[in-house]
This record gives sequence, C-alpha cells and structure tokens, in this order.
Amino acid sequence: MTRQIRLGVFTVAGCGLAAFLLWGLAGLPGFGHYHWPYGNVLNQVAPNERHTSNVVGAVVFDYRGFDTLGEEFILFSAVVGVSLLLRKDREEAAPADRVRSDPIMATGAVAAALLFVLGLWVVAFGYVTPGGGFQGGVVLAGAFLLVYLTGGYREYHALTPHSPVEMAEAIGAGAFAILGFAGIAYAGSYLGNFLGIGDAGSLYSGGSIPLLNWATAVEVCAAMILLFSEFLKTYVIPTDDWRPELGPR
Amino acid sequence: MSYLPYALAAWLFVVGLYGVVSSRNLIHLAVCLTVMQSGTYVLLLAIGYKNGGAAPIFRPTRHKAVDPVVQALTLTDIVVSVTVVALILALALGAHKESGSVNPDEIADFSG
Amino acid sequence: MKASDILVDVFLASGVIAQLIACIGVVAFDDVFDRLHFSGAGATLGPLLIGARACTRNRHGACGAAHRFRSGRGDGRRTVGEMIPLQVVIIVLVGAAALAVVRQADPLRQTLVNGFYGLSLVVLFVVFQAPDVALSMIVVGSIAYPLILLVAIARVRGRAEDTTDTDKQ
Amino acid sequence: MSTILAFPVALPLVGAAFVALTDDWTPKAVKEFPAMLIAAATVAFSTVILVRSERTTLVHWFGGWHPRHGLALGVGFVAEPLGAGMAVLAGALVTASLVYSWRYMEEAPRLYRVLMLVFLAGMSGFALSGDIFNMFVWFELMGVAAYALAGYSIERLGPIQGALNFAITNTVAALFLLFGTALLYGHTGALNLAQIGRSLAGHHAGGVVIVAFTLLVAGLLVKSAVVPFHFWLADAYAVSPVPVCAVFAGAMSEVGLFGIARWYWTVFSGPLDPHAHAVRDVLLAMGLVTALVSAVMAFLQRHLKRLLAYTVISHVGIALCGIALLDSKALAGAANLVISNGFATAGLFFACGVLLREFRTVDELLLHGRGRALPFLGVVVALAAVALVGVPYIGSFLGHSTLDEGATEHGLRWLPPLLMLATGISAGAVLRAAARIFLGWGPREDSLLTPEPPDEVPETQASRPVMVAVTAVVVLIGIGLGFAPGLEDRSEHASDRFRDRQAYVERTLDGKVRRYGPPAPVVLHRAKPSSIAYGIGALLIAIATAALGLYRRRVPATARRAGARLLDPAVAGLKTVHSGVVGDYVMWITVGTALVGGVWALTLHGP
Repeated sequence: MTRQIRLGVFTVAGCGLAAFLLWGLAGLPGFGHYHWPYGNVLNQVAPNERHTSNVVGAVVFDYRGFDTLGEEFILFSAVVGVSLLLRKDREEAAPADRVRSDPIMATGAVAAALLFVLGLWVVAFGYVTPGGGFQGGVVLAGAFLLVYLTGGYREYHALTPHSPVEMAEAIGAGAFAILGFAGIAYAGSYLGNFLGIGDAGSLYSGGSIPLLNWATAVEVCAAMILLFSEFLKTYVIPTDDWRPELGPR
Repeated sequence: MSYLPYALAAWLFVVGLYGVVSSRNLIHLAVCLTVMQSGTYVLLLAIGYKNGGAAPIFRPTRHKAVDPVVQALTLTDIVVSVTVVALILALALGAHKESGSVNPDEIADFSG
Repeated sequence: MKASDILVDVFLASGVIAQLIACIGVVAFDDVFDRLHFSGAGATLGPLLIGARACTRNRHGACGAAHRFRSGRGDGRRTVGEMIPLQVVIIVLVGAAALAVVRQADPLRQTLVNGFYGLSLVVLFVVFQAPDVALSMIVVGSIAYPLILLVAIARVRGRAEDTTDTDKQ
Repeated sequence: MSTILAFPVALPLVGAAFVALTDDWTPKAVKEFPAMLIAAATVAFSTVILVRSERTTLVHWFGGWHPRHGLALGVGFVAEPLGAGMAVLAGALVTASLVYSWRYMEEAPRLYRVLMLVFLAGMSGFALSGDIFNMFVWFELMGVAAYALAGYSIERLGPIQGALNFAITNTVAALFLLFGTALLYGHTGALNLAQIGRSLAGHHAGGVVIVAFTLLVAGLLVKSAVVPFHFWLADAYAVSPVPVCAVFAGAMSEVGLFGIARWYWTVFSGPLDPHAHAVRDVLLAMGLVTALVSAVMAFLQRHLKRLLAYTVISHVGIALCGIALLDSKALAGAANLVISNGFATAGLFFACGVLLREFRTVDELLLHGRGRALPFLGVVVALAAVALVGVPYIGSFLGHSTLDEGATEHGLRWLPPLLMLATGISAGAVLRAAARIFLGWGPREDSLLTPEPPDEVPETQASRPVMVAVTAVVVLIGIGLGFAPGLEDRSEHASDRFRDRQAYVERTLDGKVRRYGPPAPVVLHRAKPSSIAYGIGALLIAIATAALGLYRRRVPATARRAGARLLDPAVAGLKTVHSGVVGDYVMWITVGTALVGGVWALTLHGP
C-alpha cells in the first residue's frame, strides 16, 4: 500500500471522523455552562471536609486518589519499561564529556539550588496553592538536570547514583500503595484518610493528603531522574579518565 | 462562539491523528501523539469551565469556581502522555540501532 | 486593574519570552550540549516566571478582571457569546500552533515549534482557570519533553560533529 | 468487609514496588518467589471475591467516599461474578506465566517480574472498576507495561516493530476512550458508570451519546483486536517473549471485550436499547468478519506465534458475536468461550516456548518432524487444539453450545454454522502445525505460507520439566472447564445479573443490597443435538483444513488451479493489507471508527 493511498483514504475518513466528533460535541452544554453537581459539590464541601484550600489537590489525592495511585504506577512502569528497552543501547566509543568553566558551574549550582527550593515549595504547598507532588517532583528532577547542563555528566552522575534513586522510586510508589492499606487498617477503606484534617491553609491540613503528596513527589522526582539518566546514557559519553558503570543492572 | 473550545479539541485530535498517520519519523510521530492527546486536555478543561468562575482554590475567600474534577483528570492525562512519549522514543532509539532508520515505513521487518 | 495585576502579567510575558529565546537557541545551535543549555535556561526561567503567574490567585489575573468587568454589566444579558476576546485569540493560536507542529517534518524544528505550542497551551489553561494543569504543562513542556526529545534526536542524527556529514549523504 | 476489593489491584502494585526494591538483595535461589507468591495471592483474593460476589454484588468506595444522595464523589469498585471472573482469569494466567518463566528470562528478569505484576494490577483494576476514568487509568497502566514487555527482545528489529505498532495503535485507542469519557462527563456530569447509566436512562440517544459510545467501543475494539482494528496484534504477539504472549492472548484481548460488555449494559443500554438491533448488527458483522478473516490468516502462517496470534483474533471475533447478541445466554457463552480458549491458547503459546528452547525456532516448516522427540508435548498440543475446536463436551464446547442456543433463540440460525467454520479453520491451522511438527506429516516446503525473517534466538536456559508441566496444567484447565459442574447455570445467572442495570445502579449508588440465592443444584444439561452437530462439524472442518494444508499437492491439478485462480487474489490482498506499517494501521482505525460511527449516527438516532 503506498503512502498516497494511505493519506488519501485517511483524508476522507479523517474528515468523516472530524464531522462525527463535531456532531457529538455540539450536543454538549455550551462552553462556560458547567452546571453538574460533581464539581460544584466538591467545591462546596472539600475545603471544610479536608481543610485543603486547593480543591484540585483534594480531588487528586483524596476523592479520586485511587486514580492517582494508578497514575503513579503508570510512571513507575514506564521508567521500568524504558530501562528495559534501553538496556542494550549504550554509547561505546565516544568523545569526551565537555568540561565547562567555573563561573558557569557556579551559576549553575546556584540556579539548581534555587530550582530545588522552588520544587520543594511547589510540592509542599500543593494542597494549599497550585502545585503538588507531580509538578514539584518534575521541578526537583529539573534541578538535577540543571546540574548536568551546567556542570557535566560526571557531576550529575555523582548526585544521582543509580541504585539509591531507583530505590527511592520504588519506595515512593510503594509508599502510596501502602498508605492505602493503612487506610484499610485505620479508616475502614483503601486510601481512607486516617489522620486528623488539621487547620485549613496550613501545611498540617488535609489529613493523609500531605503524606500521599510527598510520596508522589519522591516517586515522580526519582522517576524523572531515572528517565533522564536512561536517555542520557544512550548519548552522553564519559571522559577518558572516568567511566561510570553504564551496563544493565 | 461558545462551542469554539470544543471545536479546538476536535481539531487538535484530528490534526494529531493526521500527524500520526503521515509521519515519516518516529520522534515526529511521538510529538504528534502528544498533540492528539492535548485535544483531550482542552476538551476536559473546556467542559469544566464556568463563566465567571475562578480557579478552585479557596484561600481565604469562597467564590464561584470552575470544576476541579476535570483538572485532576487532566493532570493524570499529562502524566500518561509523558510516559507514552518516553516509551515510544526508547523504542525509536532501538529501531535506529537495529535498522539505522526511524521511519516507520522502513522498519517493517515482517508483514502478512 | 491593580499594580499587582500588571506585575503578574509581566511575569507571564517574560516567562513566555524566556521560553521563546530558549526555543530559538535550541534550533540555532548544532551541538546537543549547547542546545541543552538553552533548553535548561527555558527550564529554569520559564517555570519560575510563568509559575509565579500561575500560582498567584487567578481572580486578579487578566481573565478574572475581564469577567468582573463583564458581570458588572449585568448577568441578565448573558448570551451564548460569553467568551472573552483573549480566549478566542488563544484558542486560534493553539489551533494554528498544533497544525504547525504536525506539519513540521524535521524533528528538531518540530521540538521548537512544539515548545511554542506547549506554551500556548499553558496560556490557554491559565485562561481556563486551571493553574494546576498549567503548572504541570510548564514543567512537562520545559523539562521533561525537551530533554528526552533532544537526546533522542541527537542520538538518531549522530553526534554534532558528524551530523553534517550524515545529513549530506 | 468490602475492603477485599482493593487487594487484586493494590497487592500486585505493592508487590511490584517491593520486587523492584529488594530484588538486588534477594539471594539468587529465591529471587523468583516473591513475584510468584504475590501473583498467587492476588488470584486467591480474586477468587474469594468471585465466590462472595455470587451471593451479592460487592462495592468498595476508595477513601471511604460513599455516594451522597446518589452522587458518587469518589472512585468505586463494583464486583459481580463476570468481572471478578475476569480478574481471576488474568491472575491465574499471570501466575502460570511467572511459574513457567522460572529462570526463563536471561536478561533483566527483575524488570520483567515488576512489569508482569503491574500488568496484572492493570487488568484486575479494569475488570473491577466501576468508574469510567478509573478504567481508563488501568487500561493505560496495562498498556504501558505491555508495550515494554512486547519489546523485551530489543536486539532484533521484529520486536521493536511489533512493540511500536502495539504502543502507537493502543495509545490512539486510549485517546479514543478518553475523548469518549470526556464527552460523557460533559453530558452527564458523572464518571461513575452507575451514575452515568442512571442519568442516560429514559432519554433518547442524542449525538453526544452516540459519539461517546462509538469512541469508547472503538477504543476497546482496538485493544481486543477486531477487524479492522486488529493489525497490531499479530505483530506484537509474534515477537513478545512466550510467557508474555500467553498472558496477552489469554487475558488482555478478552479484557477489551469485557469492557465493551460492561459499558454497554451499565451505561448505554438505557438510551440504546430501543435501537439494540443496530448495535447488534454492527458488532455481529464485525465479529463475524474478524472470526473468518483471521482464521484464514492463521492458516497462512508458518511462524507459530503469529499463527496463534491470528487464532486469538478469530476467537475474539467469535466472543464478540456472543456479546453482540445482547442476550444473557449468548453472553454466558462468550464468557465461557473466553475462559476455555484463553487457557488453551495460553497453553499453546507455552508449548511454543518449549519448542523454542529445544530447537531454537518456532517456524513450522523448519520444525518439520523434529517434535517427535517430545511426544508428551505433542499430546498436550493436540489436546489444546481439540479444546479449541469444541468437540462435544470438551473445552470450548460449553461456550459454543451456549452461544449457539442464544443465536438460535434470536432467530439467527445462520450464525452458528459460520462460527463453526471459523473455529474449524483456525483450529485446523493449529492441527496442521501440530501434525507437521510432532508427526512429520506433509512436505517441508509450502509456498503458500508467509515467509518470516529467521529471527528467533534462544531465549532461555529454563528448566524443561517446569515448562512442560505448566503447559499441561494450563491446557488441562482449558479442557476441564467444559466439564465443570454447574458452570452453565452459574454463568447464565451471572450474565443475567451483569445485564441488570437497575440492580447495578441501585446497589452502587443507593446501597440497596440484593441477595442472590445459592447457586442452583448442579444439573447436567444434555447439549442440544444441533450443538453436538456443530461441535462435530467444527472437528471435521478442522481435520479437513489440516489435511488440505498438509497434502494440498494430492488434490487433482485442475481443481487446484481453479481454486488458486479463485483464492489467490484474495490471499494476496489479505497479505498486502497486513503491511506491518503503523501509519496504515492507524489509518484503518480511523476508517473503522468513521464507518461504525456513521452507521450508528444514522441508525441509533432519535426515539
């Protein structure tokens, strides 16, 4: 089958599909007319019941926390999958990692530290303001990435040794699932909230939401670092006098 | 006009699909999948939008707010999209290593 | 509109500009390390500035202000055309950017266009009053995607030094 | 105590994290056990759920968010026998695979075990969940694990191509699901299946409902590989490691079918029941085409895993026919068929693994006669083929006969013979391969069969006795289910409950508990003469197909030429369409969705 035939047939079918989708979409209530009880009730009750001011955070970690458990493990298994798929794809003969000037490295270190603090802040206040475990976790991983960008692969590798990061990822993901079992033990339902809900607007609010939030942050940060490492390993080359073990584990 | 965001969602969906079908490069294809996926983000958020509503963050006041549920769903959706891109890119690197090509039309090892 | 409102919008604008510069840098340089420098700059400045904007409560942002202005004219006259011009502009922008992403066949250039597309989506999400989602999109679009995409592209094209040779062949 | 519903998902997930964390420290001798034990424990929990759910439907609300005034705030799991049975099937096959792959994976066994556990959690979650977005999450979780597992042997191009086609088509499918989910949410403001079902009931199907239904069904048809959404499956199954294939074939495709049934009866049956005939016709046509086309494709393969992959597609088509009749009896038939065929096909894949270990190839022609060294395996393979045929009272016969009765009750007397034909051809392909390999019958060359790249590398140093034993056990389960006492009545009873939307909705949202009586005393039903005739007919067709495949040259030349003139263009066309190029596959998905959507837009609309 040639490319022309494929694209031709697709054009016809795609137009049909588009028309079909539009026909369906036209039956929805108009944009801006959300009036369903689900969201409105949650907006009403969540701040009181969970003392979280960010209702999205409450939905992600409490009302629909079980979705987030699945989401965590999607990320977890994607990282496992990527390391499975890239286990043979290692650079062998290669030029040296670039060594950068001291001012760049110093600036990078400061910027990385700042980004790290920003990440912690985004995680910590996730259920008070926008942010949370996922977003903060990626920012935290970004701080490590910045070390690579301004320092070099060597520094990055030293900061993110494979084994502990892998353990952190497993612990973060496992902790989420185990906190669910704690819910069974203390609150009678999986992922049940088994801590007091604390004062609204403070870091102690939300019961077990902060715990789940931090578990997510650890998992996401470690997963992202591993993801970057796996991809970087296929490209980045160590200097002559220094080779990390790049082989499959 | 009030259906424009929905139309955008359908547009992104179909344009992304077109990209997937027509792509000659797996890396390009992965990005097209994210475009298609962003159609679902837009649809979800557009459904949950409320005229005059603000973000569902209540500190210190209560106010009219948009639907928080669709936002939570979209967050999950974004994570899914990252993982899928990572996996497809990993496979694309493998394909390049084995066949020297990342053109999906050229790496057909078997058929029939 | 208060001074703080203007300030947060300035944040947003400079974040967007930082991202744009980073995107251009990614395409302008051949070496993957240089490219990563730029995407790294985007990864720091962009999230910081846009995130600062997203994290400030949205009622004081452009859309919230527009809505207050609108509802001030009375709820009785609400019709279907409830959307504000900003939303329409951004929606058209996102649609056009998506087409550009798909039509750009060269993966490297596509990464640039995709960066811009991601940004326009972020703005759309802010307009849709979804700061959490916008924040996710920023971190994903400026940290996660660029890195894995650039490494994959670099790997597939061969190292910067021999890129030109392989391209010519 | 409904908390048990969390275990089939949460346990393997905790297990996956645990294995990932501790595998490096675990002594080599016991490395394989944690994953196996966790999978076995998951089966145990699923079985308890299955047994309990026969008496009453179990509901668990995660985080303790019970519905308020009929409004579901959180995510709930709802277990009735069919869903729990699906979870048991998935768990049993994953456990069997993990036992089978004892020392099987030479590389990265740790990652393999972690992914298998995650995959199990995804399937169980999909089977038990009562929330449409939550189902999407589990769908995606099993997808992500499955893509990586399919590409396990990355040092060859075939697995990469297969995994890529699998990942891309199934991601597109997942996005279809998500788009449909979003439409439903916009239309009803709910994500809980029962709540969506309640708010759709009593209204006519409008554009939103029809589009959402089409997208959701199309997404799952990709997963379960129904023509023309099926192309990726053969590519992916042909290249995955054998233990992974067994789980894919036995459980993953069927999970997709289960989802279609679940969504039709709990969500869409309200608005669509007045137009049930339109739903039935479309699904029935797709099921039949799938069953027949892929049976022929199976016949054209010489690569055993690819051959089996096409038989899987054919079985999916038959089971889809059972669902499409939209009736308890046929649904029960489809369920029984899925279970017995699932075990038998898994057993056949396991047998392929033994052949691969012994002879380093799964090419039927290269294996010609070499299987004589493994007589016991030959017997097991023959038994599995018989189970697939559904010879009276054995293996899939129960499923076939129940399905046939359902079809006859609907006045579709032409359906059972066609299904018999499809079963016969696909089982005949398996019989042909078995005869050629284990008996050395037929020629060593056959130009009709699709050539395959000689790519199989030895995967393993695993112990042969364990592999053969697992194969035999799995095949015996597949055969034995036909005799299971009372299975027929129980499955029909379960299907009745599965289709009862009212009871499901009231149980989920209003907490109205219904108790169902103890299972009726075991009555041995005599099969109808027609069913027995179909069973024997399928066997005859299978034998004839196998004979034709082996001894085509003995057919008189004139008849052969006439046949070739008639069939060659069709065969060539089929082979061209299965191009192995992912762009084509996605194009077909679009075409299929647009066509199905178009038909339904015209027929389901209005009062």
